[in-house]
Amino acid sequence: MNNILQFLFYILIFPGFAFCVVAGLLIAGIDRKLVARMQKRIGPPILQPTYDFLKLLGKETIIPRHAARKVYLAAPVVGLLSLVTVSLFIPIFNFSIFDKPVADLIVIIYLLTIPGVALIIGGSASGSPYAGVGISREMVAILSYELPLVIVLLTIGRKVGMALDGNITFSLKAIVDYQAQYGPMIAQWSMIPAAIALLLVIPCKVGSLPFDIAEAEIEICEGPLVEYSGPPLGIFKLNHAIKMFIMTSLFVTLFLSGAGTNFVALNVLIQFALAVVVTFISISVLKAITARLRVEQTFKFYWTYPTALALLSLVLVWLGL
Amino acid sequence: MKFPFLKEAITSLTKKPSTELYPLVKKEAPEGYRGRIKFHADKCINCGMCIRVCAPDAITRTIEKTEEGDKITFQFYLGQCTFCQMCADFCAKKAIELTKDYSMVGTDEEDFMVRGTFIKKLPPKPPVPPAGAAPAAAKAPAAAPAATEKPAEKAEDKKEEK
Amino acid sequence: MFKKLIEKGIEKSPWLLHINTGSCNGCDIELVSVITPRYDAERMGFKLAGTPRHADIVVVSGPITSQSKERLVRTLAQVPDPKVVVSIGSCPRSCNVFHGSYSVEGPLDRYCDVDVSIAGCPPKPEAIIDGLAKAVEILKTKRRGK
Amino acid sequence: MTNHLPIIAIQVLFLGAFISGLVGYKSNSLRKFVIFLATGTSLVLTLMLFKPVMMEGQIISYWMGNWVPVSDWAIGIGLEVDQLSLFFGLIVTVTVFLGAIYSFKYMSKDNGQDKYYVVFMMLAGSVLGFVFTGDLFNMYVMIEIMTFAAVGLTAFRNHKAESIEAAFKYLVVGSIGSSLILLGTVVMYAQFKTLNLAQITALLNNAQHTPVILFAFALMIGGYAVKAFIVPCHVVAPDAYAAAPSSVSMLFSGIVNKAGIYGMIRLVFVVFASMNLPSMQFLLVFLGTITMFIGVTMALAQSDFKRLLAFHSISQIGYVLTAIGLSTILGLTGGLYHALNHTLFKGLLFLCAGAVLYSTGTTDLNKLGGLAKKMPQTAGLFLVGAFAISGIPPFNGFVSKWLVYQGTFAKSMETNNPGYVFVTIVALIVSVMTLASFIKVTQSVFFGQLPKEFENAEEVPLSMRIPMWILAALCLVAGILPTAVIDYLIKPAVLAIKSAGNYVAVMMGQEYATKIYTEGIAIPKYDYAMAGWNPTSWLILFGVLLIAFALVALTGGFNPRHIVGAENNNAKFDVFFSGEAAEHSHVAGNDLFWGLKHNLKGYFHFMHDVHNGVVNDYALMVVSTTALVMLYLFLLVK
Amino acid sequence: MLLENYLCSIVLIVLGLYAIITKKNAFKIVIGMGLVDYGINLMLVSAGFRVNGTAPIFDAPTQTQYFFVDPVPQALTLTSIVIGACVTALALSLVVKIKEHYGTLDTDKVRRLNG
Repeated sequence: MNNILQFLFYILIFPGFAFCVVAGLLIAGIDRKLVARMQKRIGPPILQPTYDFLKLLGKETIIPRHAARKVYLAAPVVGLLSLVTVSLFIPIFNFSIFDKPVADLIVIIYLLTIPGVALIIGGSASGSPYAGVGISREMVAILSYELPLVIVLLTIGRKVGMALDGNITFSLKAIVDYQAQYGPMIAQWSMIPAAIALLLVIPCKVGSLPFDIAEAEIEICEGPLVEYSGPPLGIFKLNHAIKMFIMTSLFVTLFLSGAGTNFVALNVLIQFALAVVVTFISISVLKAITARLRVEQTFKFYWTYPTALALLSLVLVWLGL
Repeated sequence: MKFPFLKEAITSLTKKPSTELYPLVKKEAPEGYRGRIKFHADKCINCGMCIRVCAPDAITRTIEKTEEGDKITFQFYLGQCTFCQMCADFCAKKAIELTKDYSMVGTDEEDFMVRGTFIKKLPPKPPVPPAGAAPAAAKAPAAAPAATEKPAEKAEDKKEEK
Repeated sequence: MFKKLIEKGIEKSPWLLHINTGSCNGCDIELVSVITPRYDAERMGFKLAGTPRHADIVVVSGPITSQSKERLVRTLAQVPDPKVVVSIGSCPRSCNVFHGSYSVEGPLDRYCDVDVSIAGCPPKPEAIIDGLAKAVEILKTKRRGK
Repeated sequence: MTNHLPIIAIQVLFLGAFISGLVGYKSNSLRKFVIFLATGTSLVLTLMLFKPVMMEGQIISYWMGNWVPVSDWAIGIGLEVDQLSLFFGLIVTVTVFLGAIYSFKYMSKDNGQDKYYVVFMMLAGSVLGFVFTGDLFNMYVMIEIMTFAAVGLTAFRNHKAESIEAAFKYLVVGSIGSSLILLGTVVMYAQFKTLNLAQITALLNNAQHTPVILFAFALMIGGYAVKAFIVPCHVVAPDAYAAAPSSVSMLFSGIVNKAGIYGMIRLVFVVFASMNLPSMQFLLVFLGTITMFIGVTMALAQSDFKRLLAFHSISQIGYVLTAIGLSTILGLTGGLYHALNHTLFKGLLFLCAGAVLYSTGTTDLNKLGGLAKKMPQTAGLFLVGAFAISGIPPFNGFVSKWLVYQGTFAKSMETNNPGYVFVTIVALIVSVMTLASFIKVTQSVFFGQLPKEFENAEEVPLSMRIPMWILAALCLVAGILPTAVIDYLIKPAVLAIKSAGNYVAVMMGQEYATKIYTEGIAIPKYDYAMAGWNPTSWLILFGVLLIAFALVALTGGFNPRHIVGAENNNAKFDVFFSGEAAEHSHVAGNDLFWGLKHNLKGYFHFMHDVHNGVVNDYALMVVSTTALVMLYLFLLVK
Repeated sequence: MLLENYLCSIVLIVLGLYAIITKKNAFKIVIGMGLVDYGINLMLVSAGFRVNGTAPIFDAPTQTQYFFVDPVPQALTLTSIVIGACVTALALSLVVKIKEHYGTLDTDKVRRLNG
């Protein structure tokens, strides 16, 4: 019986829903504050995304005439679900809800595409031509950042696999244990190109400024979200925030984790702090100083620079460095 | 791969943001700012230049005959005004003044109406001279009510010319 | 308790939609300058939204020209409740210098009830911030009124 | 009694063909009943085979006319059903049964239905025969009947010029493939003087790979590559799939290319048993990777629904071939599992395409749009199929693709050869491109705005939706219970592939086999553990969350009063056109993925020129592939 | 073994493939397919040849001593010829239909399905 209760606790409270929502909204607030400060303006309060979410809950939901009702309403929920499921998989220093190592790196790759797909299906269901253009851009964005992301994860899998038991591992827990022994992954110079590649992938995955070709506010009026209003839009904005937290905490787990203290609460704080630092480096700085790229520039950028970096570290790891 | 403004972005993190905390710290409008109109009703001589000169016809005048003179109210509708200060410049008596009050927010028409009323006393009516006395004499003492009489004279000149 | 939270949300994060019905762009630049670092409306939660569906406060600038009348009405209808209409500058209030022209279709309140007006041609950014603050109060009353 | 089941299953299908031909023109419903009966019984018979073969590991051998081998020399035609054959047999019978039910209503609009059903049953019977047979020449005859029936069905709608052209091209390329297989069979017979697969396997086990054997091997590989539509010889497939009626296209992608893959497996693993040579593995993995990549990139550039699905079938066959080429236990499991999944979700997608064709009359992506409102069930089922093929977790595509990735990457770790990492990366990118092209179809066909001429499109009749529902359910089941599917279906088949000796022993008698296999019949140990991934645990997670949130959504979201439906002429519910009146403008078909097509412009133009539609170039591609394979075999395979 | 049989069949097969690949006329392609089939049939028959073996027919009921040619390839050739005939028949019917729809047999023109 307590297994079920423990499961519910895991799902609804700690690494699951509540923790995700709070951490996601906090990180989104910090990110907007940092960007504002970098532009020498005071910037919104840290709880601004929370207020946005609450306000959207209070608004009226209009379902446009051409929309397919059920899919239109279900899309944001499905996106949120998959994000929460991913957050269950990401171990925090040495705390993971699965006792034995579960090969979950590829599961994470796929679960992280579901929010993108949910956004696309939602936009497509709303039936607006702006959404159509937004969808095509979002898909090109997914196509462009998937290549470097995959290579980075395979490199890590290879690196940790070779060290631990000579066979490939796709388990995040094994990666954390590896870093507990040999120190954070970023300390090894052969993994630094992969770290940089993953840092470059995060803004496009989260959809923040230089690469937010899908939700371009001015050109295609928020792309797929053009017809959304009220709670569904709120959930999509929540997805956006949680995705920011998950991608950064994934980066922390992959590159900056280690043994960590034995208090879970302290670990969570350290993970959150590192996540904020990573958000600052990868998302806020770029958002403050760059303008939006065009669709094919994004595609060309991702299939050249980050891919080359990732391949470089793959080759280095392959040579056993 | 050059990142523009990266240095400025990082350094500005440490500096104080350059935002003016407006609602908390009230800010004075600069000198000579053309803000809300203030109408000194006492100085106005109802010459009507401001109405003539106002492009969007924001100024309306209503005259009301009362026993001690005609009660004139000037109404400046700020919702229609372009704050070009032409009325203030052309006003001979400097009766219109645009203050530095810039915060003109209102929810209905009334908040934008600036009104000023004054009574324009007619000069004491001179004793009616016997008929046929020279009109020139009538002209000199009645300097004050020039506007009202002028049209009357004009009408006579026209008749003579014809 | 939940209602109070949502009210706080509405008060703290009003999103703007800017509709330009033929204005001379004086008021438009002033509105956008409100979001620049100097006046930074974002610290009060204001954000320009791309579509009417995301908007709470609709800021209209410019005398309603005949071309933009039909589009204005349609876009205003597409904004979800609770919404507030703000007219910025004196054009929407009374199409100031353009009144009476063949192509101007009269002040804004012929098409919707204007909640807040900000006079000034163009109004100072501080005035716009005051106006928007006033709009947020009305938005709250509208929300509570529902 | 169980010995007779396979032959009866095959004969029932052929019998169904002839009886429906005889009784067909009289009354429609009688013919439907005959077809339903025939496909139903063959399905039941194959299912009855499931317990003895899969559970107890018994291999059924059946000699036609009871011509048992005389003094260790096979003279008759033998049927041999081991776990691998039954695995593909099950796929065939299930697909045929569902395809038959679907085509009852789907073909009702066409005339000459009795001819359709005769050829339909011939195709079904021949593929089942091909899968169950244990005789080399019998395999050739069955493959020939299959090609024949496929060409006939492609040309079924002969009032359309495209189907005639597609049929002719398919016939030319298909007959070249069959001739290659026949030539291979002839050379094998000239060498071993016997046609029985088991005996040839035994003789080959000891014999040195002489050039003649390599020549026959290369010819057979070339022939089966044409049948399985592997890339250099795939060009004919999209024309045939697009021109054939959808219930037949479902058969094409379900069983015709699976027959090619089965032939390839039987050949490479059991008969020639040469898969432990790294050079052979490299050949298959190389062919599979190209097939994967070219299939999906061509699919992205299509603007016709069924042609897009056809190119996806080719790319998924690339997945299967790559996984099988690894010849590790994990690779084989991934490959077979993906073959099963591919038949399920591709069948579902082709049926959805058929449903769209049935109610709107066109499958051009640029003309369709917004059908979800008119055909909600088909749209929902299509989404299930699209998510399954692009590998979204709860569905089966994810499981088998995940096995393929792990297999390729584990292979790279074992052999320390970076080439396999490149294969894993290509596989993952192809999976994302599959997702991209299905997003394109979803947006172009089901969502977006409904064009004027499809105002009166309505949902397809129930008898067409039942097979779709069954396939969707199977997709979900195969996705949620992978360990069960693997233990009962795929593990025995993988063991059967790996233990050729067992195959020979049953057919030719135990002592014959021990004499040949001096080192004893190696039964490989199934060391494949699901790598600790206990799917059920995180699926429960997903389920609990789903329920939790479904409740929230059902109670009308967070403010029930505010969900406002769309009254018809209120401007509030018009699509936002930045103020303009909402006229019909639907972003669909070719105007999606501009960024990608712009960057890969060179590649797409080249690919367009390669598929130029001239039969001679197709034939040239087939012959040159076989020549290259032959050259490769002679030079590298030692 | 009959070397000239095998050479002749190889020549037939290569000629057939040459016809299929280079000839632009659909009718000639069908002839090419036929040629390939006949080549393979020739090789199939000559595979069963045994020096001074007789035809595999039991003419005298009592005769015990027989030395036959291998009968199996001959059986296979029968099926193969039948299949070759049917393929040619189907191909020709399609060629007639192509002429009816496209008005030409030139494969360069019969290419609506491409890309």
